[in-house]
Amino acid sequence: MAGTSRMKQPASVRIVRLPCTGRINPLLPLRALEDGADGVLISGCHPGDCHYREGNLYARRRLELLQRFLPFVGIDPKRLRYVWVSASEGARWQTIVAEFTQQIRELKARGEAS
Amino acid sequence: MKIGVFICHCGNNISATVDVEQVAQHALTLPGVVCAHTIPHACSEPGQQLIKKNIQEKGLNRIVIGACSPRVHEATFKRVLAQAGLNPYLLEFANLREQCSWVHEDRQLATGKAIDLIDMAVNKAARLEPLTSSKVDVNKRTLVIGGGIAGIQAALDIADSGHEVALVEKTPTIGGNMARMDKVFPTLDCSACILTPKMVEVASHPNVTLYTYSEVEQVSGFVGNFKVKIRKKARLVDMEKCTGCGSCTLKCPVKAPSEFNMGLDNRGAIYIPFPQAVPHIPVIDKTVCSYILKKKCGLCQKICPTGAIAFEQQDELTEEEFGAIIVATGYELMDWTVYGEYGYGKYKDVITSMQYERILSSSGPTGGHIKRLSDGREPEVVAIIACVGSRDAARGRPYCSSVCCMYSAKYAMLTREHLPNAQVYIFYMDIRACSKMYEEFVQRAQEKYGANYVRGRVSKIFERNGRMVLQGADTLLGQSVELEADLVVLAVGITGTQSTIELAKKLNISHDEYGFLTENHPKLRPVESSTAGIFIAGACQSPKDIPLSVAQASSAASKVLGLISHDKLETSPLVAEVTILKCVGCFRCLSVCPFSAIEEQVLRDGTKVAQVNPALCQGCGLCSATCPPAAIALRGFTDDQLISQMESLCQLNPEL
Amino acid sequence: MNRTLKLNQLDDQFIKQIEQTSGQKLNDCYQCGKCTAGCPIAHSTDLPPHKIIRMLQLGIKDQVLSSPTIWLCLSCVTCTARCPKGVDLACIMDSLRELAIKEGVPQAQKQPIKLFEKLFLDAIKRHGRLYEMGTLARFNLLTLKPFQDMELLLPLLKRGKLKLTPESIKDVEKLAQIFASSASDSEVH
Amino acid sequence: MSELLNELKQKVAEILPKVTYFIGYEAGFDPLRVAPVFIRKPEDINRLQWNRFCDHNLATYLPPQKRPPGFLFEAGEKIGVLLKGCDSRSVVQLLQEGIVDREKLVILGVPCWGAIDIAKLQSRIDVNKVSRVELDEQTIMVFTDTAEVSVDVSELLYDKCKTCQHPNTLVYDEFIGEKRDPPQDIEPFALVTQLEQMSLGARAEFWEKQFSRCIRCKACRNVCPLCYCQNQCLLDSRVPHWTKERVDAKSNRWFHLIRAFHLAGRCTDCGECARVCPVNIPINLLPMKMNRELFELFGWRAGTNEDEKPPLMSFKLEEEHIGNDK
Repeated sequence: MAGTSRMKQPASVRIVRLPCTGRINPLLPLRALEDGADGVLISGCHPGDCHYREGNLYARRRLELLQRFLPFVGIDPKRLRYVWVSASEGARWQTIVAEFTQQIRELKARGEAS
Repeated sequence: MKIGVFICHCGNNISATVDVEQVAQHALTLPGVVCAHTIPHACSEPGQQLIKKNIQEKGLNRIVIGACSPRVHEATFKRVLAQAGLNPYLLEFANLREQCSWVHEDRQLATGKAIDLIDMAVNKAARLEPLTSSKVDVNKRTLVIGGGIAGIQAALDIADSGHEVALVEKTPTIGGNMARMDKVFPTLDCSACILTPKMVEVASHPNVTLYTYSEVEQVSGFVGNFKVKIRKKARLVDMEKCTGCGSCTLKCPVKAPSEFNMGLDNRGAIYIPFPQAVPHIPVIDKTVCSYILKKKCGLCQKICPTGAIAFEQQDELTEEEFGAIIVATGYELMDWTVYGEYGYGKYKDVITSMQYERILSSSGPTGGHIKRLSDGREPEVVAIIACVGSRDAARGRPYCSSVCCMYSAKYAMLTREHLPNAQVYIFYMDIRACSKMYEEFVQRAQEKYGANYVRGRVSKIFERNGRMVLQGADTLLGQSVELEADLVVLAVGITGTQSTIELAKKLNISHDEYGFLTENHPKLRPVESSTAGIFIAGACQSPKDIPLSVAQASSAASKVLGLISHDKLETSPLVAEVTILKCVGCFRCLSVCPFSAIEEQVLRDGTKVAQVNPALCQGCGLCSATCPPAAIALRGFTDDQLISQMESLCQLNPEL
Repeated sequence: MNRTLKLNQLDDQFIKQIEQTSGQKLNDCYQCGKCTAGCPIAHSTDLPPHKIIRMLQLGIKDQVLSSPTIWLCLSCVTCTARCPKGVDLACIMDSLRELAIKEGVPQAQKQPIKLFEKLFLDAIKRHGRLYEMGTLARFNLLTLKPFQDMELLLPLLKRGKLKLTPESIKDVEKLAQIFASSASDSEVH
Repeated sequence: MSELLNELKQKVAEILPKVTYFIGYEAGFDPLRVAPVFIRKPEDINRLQWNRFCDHNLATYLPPQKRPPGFLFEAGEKIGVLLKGCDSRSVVQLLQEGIVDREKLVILGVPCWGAIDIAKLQSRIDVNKVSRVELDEQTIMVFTDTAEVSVDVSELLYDKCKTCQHPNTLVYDEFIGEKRDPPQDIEPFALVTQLEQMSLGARAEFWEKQFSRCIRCKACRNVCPLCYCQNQCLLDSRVPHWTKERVDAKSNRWFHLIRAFHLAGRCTDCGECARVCPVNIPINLLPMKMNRELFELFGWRAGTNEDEKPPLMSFKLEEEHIGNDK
């Protein structure tokens, strides 16, 4: 939707396509951070509106745990964000991507992201 | 590994922002890439030919296409691969349009990103495997949910083609909102005259099973094989014995507001919603019936000549199987009472559009005479306020309800036909009359029927000397105006319903915040829901008038017929798969699977491992994310494929 | 007035300025007229509220800033409450008044509103709530119109809408502190 | 202690005919050490020991996936096992996961006062030259040929024992001795909280140092009663390619992060991973942090409730403690 409506977004974003946030083993975003991604933004259908019924509800718990765990091993939890954006919320997606990119830029500027 | 990369200009949709030649040049440097081409329109015939030619001449065995969103053309290119003799799942798509050229402006940055996207795609492509689908039987029966005009039309179209349909309607009669209407635009033919024959036809059609006063309770299964539990609510009237004579409804001492007449008059606790109701059989409203509440009365039982009253009747649950489902649950009026300034409820002479339909109708509570509800006087001035609950972001309804402009013009005409001396004022913001003969209809209301259009919203309605005073503005004049009217009709906007939202959850299809169902693609798949085998028709998808609802219903019916014309259906091969050797039998996958697609399998040595039923698996990958030893992989999105994509995008330290 | 308006000579800067000070997006307005419809003073203005915002959308600065409308506006916020697009027109009116004063628009200089607001705040400072009788008396004296609105006095007194003596809140001193700490802000008026 | 041991021997004698073998502790190579023992014959019952040095979690021998071929049993056969409170949590978790079959276990329960961490004795006496030990409830006397030392036992307890909330075996067939009252006002995640006092950077540095010492011996994984994937373990997997065998701080960290996530909501805080670590990495802190978060979010404690679904295997539509947009 954001793409179809040609809403401008930061060019530093790369999207990995997945069928459902339920597919996300928390190790996947963690791996991206370990591999050198500055930030990982995870976006899926709103809880209760999972295209695959329940996937995002499991993902919500797992990603929340990941987020809370990160600082324990010295990773800034701000480098990870998970949000629920439906396909029709192009404008919201645009805002979130812009905000998150800005947040990561600030972290990098302070030398806190890898 | 022989990978071919094809970069689409998409006219200049991509090439205007992305240097496609540079991307292709870069692709050639990637391991495994044999050739890289740019194509003006990859989806066009010459584009497809070029890809096929390269596959055949260079023996390509993995294809990367950098073009638009895979939602648009993935299927097209899968077909190209298949035609060239390659397994269609050896295709990887990089979305260079929606994810890159359309959303970035800086050519250098966009080109850099496009290169990365191709990098990621090539890396994933190298790990793709040929996949084949399995086949499942298709049940030929169709379930239509909602007995309004859209549901009736869809059911009839399918039934006429010789296939079985079950039509489920939650109220005691089919007909829906259209049955309430008097005459309908743009031809002003009588709604009942065109609807009632269809109601009768669908009820008596040999291929249609009609479930009125019934609701869908639970849905499981998948395209071609849905299992649906239907709750037949107890009518407390034996449908076999009842002859529909209606004497019970005349004797019932209880009074409750009539739903059909929008609360303008009363019905009994036992009632037939309206004279043309189908089935023409009464129902007992358990919430008001004295016998049910206090065990007193039972008059209907005493009077019924056939002994059809059955107070002991219970809800019945039936489970049926269907191959396809059409949802046609319609709309309701948005909550107009949030507009305190219009005085609805305080002033009897402020009514809603649907109430006006009933007042205009000869079968309505006033017998078709336009009267004020306060004193029964014929109004001299009728005011209609458009956009009540439409285009009003502040009240949570930013969209246009699309029908109010037309029915407001209709009210002007009908009012003048009933009361030639009455004046009609319509307060509007813009007039939207964009279908065939619609603009002419509105013109006629003004030219022939003398409707007075005032461009501006009304801010307040109050009473003065028994009349309604409308404080408004004429934005064309640029000043505030005031109108004394005898009757005010609020042209209330329409909204999706809470019950549709609940149904959508059972069906696992998506909806928006207003309760309208979401179509799979706004342009190219307008009647398909987000779940295969479930289609949508009518105003449950968006505000719609009758012609559009009927057209969409027939369209959904044709989609269903297309589906059930197959005896067997290919299932997507993008499903989970267990590597038996790796499975340790913890069955966490089985525990989380939302589709019950995982079963225990006992091997010959007695060990138990998990097994996926590919027909039930929807490919969400939850099991794969849950399995500790990664023994269960979601095909097309395996750990290896995802890790390879992430490694190439991070590029910092691929050797972890 | 009836000259053809040259749209491309209009003031973009003005649009931005008003959007910034009011925090409203002018283009949200789709000219439905509900503000004018509900405005209690629309009938006695040269430019009713919806026309003001239309002119703002186009950037017609001089005519808007010199319109009596912005001074007649009572800040009753009916327009804001009813606006289907959530435009806070009352706030825009505030911004316009502020700007008119800042820019020294002649009409703004003549307005006794500045005096009224000062007297209003004085009363609040002194009593913690408005003392209508005293404020009105001072206002009439200082504007040299001692008998202005005198015909309303009796009916208002009869209905108990006016009190002859002031009422004060508890801890008026604390209020004085608030005034003191925001002294620089109050200077804006 | 000796009364308990006698009672234990008596009970084992009673159940031995019903089980294929009984898993308990026997004396080790010196007076400070004990070792697990598999008793198959009545004459071996006398080898059994029960004292404050019994630290191994014998539950690790229970998942069928972890048992070597010679220790598999035929249908209908049972195994007996001695479990301390903490170890029994592992069994409860294994039962919850459906990995072990309660019908096939005969569990002897004991009260536990905490086990002695020999490493804590090292600073007072050379633990590798110990010739004799005298132990009563409060104090321990340790003798070498040249020295002797007397220490208050409470100073030598494992850290995990200091925060233990389950001094009695949770699930058992027979309980030996009298149950202890569970201690009050225990902060079970104190060790995690302690580490969290550090700044983010300092903590990163702390772990960097720890992980750079890891030699990837995988003892932590092998001893863990809940790591039963064995040959299929993701940490050994080539396809999918999650890890590499290289041993450096970054790769080691990744290795341990995978383990931590696999144990999230499952780890029963038995601390065996840290105990067996040859380079003394407090590796149990990673899953313990997970446990703390899951406790705060969902009130979940692995191994205390066999019938409840673990939080990561379930959900609520409206979560009480998780925001919708974090």
